[in-house]
Amino acid sequence: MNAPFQAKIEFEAADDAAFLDTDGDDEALILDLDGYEGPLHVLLTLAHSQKVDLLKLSVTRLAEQYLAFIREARKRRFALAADYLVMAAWLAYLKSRLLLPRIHDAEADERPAEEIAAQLAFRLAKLDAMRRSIDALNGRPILKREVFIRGDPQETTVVSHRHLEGDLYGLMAAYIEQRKHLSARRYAPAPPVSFRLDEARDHVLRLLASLQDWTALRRVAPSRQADGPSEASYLASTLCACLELVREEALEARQLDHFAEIFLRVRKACT
Amino acid sequence: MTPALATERMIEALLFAAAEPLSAADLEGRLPQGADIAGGLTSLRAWYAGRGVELVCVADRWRFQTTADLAFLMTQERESPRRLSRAAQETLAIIAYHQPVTRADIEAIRGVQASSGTLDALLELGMVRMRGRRRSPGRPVTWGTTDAFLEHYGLASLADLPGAAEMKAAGLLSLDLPFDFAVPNPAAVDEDEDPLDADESPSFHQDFLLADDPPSPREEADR
Amino acid sequence: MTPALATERMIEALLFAAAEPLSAADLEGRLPQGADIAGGLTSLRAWYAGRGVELVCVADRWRFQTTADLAFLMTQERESPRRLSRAAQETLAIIAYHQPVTRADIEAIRGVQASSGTLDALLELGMVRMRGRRRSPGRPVTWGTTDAFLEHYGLASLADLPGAAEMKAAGLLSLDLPFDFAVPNPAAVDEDEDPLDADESPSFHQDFLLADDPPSPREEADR
Repeated sequence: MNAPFQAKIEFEAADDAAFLDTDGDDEALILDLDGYEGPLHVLLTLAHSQKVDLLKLSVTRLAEQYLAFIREARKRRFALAADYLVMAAWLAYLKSRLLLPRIHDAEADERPAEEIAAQLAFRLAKLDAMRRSIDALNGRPILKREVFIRGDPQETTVVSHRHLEGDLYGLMAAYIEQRKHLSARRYAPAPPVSFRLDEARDHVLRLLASLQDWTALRRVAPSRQADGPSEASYLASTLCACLELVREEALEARQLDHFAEIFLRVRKACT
Repeated sequence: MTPALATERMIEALLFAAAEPLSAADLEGRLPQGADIAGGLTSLRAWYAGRGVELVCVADRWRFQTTADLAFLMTQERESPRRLSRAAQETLAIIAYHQPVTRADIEAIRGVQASSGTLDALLELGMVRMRGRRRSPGRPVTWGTTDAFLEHYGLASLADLPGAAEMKAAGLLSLDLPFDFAVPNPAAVDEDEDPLDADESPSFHQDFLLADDPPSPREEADR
Repeated sequence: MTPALATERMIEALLFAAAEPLSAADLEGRLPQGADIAGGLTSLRAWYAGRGVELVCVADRWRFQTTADLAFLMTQERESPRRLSRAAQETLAIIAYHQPVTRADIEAIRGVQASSGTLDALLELGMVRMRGRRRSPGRPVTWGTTDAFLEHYGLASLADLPGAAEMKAAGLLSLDLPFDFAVPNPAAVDEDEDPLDADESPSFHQDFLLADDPPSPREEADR
């Protein structure tokens, strides 16, 4: 059990305890031991019978009450657990110390009996506080005894919230796969399709008769076909063909400014 | 509709629909941003004052419940009471008022060895939990109550335990036996207490209790 | 309290706590004799008008339910896994191993133009972030992974990304790789990189990617 009680026990006293006489036979409680957890609980019940504040308890009287209880129990041949007898012995000892005049110089290492008695009273007050708190708690409105929550809580609609799936292995595999591709990769660009220069020249020659007035290069170049060369290629090849024809004095070209539109027309017969 | 009423209605609907109490944070997560949750709860509580259903705060969460004075009507809803033994109730009270508290503390207050069956029963009911270990020799496990305990007794927090303030003032909640006691406050964890290790889940309590405290024949009988 | 209010409160509590809707007859059976059930239901319905909860009668049975306009509150989010597209996973892997890496770097390794959609998806998932700008012509933005990336893959730091040895152990490295194949270590990078300017927040990434790289038909095919 616990230290303060046991430390002070003198075992010879235990034998005497049961035979210690007390007055107050009228206070010997008829006790049903089943109702008690241990000696402290018995003491608490006895203490309540004194009808005083537990901290102002007469420990001498309490000791007498307890010893009477033990005597009664023995008389009824209750099988008392050792705890009860140890407590009896300790109380008998404490009572004797409380009643004897104090000897100051003897046993200087022992605390005064009054202090120990006060400590016992305090322990009882503490246990009593807990017992009262049980009653206080049980007196509250308790869930499903006095108070009830919603009997039919509503269902909530579950909306899924997405989070990412994937593990480290997947990440490593994805990485390696690409590195493999990278090392295996070859540079093989598709050759660009272009508007051939001889085709461009034929094209311009076919248009020559219609180029009486200044016509923009853009209009001269053929418009882009679905699968054919790019528009830039048409323009570039047409320009080259035109410049060649200019050199051959079949066409005239002019440009008003850098990067401005280039205009072309048939060179008039020599004037 | 004023924004305040709109918030109040939303809180009302959420708490009404919920299967269990919701915290202010839960509500905040569901309501549009910037809603005045605290204000809404206050006015909602006032709105339901005197009705057959009331808004209460348990374990820092909010729930609607029927008022206690109408308990007589609730014959069909009432569960058959699961009575705790006197020993279990006392142990529960000691854990509630003194937490974090060790098995040895409980034994010291009750003056008898704690039966592991008692703590088992409380654990099984979800009323108590292992909180941590005290930083003292042997690093004993400390016990505390759960939110289910607060919900069962309709307590907003541990500070609302009945009589706690008076007992504390009288020094009755001190774990040190008299004269040089310091007063613990169960709601504030200021004690030298280490959290439990991850593998020390309550499901291992049995081993645990056995390890630091082999059951006595007395204890067996106590079950 | 008037008898009418008393009845109203009792009906309120009963309907609240009941596991299923109750008929007027059910209520009559549970309320004290002589209670005006019909009157109580009418005034209760009026009391709840405009609140977040309403009293409704379905198939002659009464129940409370949250009002229809608050149905949006009654949803609960649940996580469901989302698979990354192949392109996204590959891009993520390159960013992880080669960070800080520019878009051009990614394209060079993957051999295809990076789709802004892919980076967008990774940004949206919080897996990648803009790290800074490389000190090279054009000062291209560099990309790196986030803490969420580490968390998702269970990595304590970038140094824990599996290297060539682990890849070999996992059977991922085959003989057709060049024998000087190495995997960069993103944790040990001393690249010339400038921090992003304050106004270059990732929320502008869309404009950003579109501005320097309009999607080509090629890119579309890549999605």
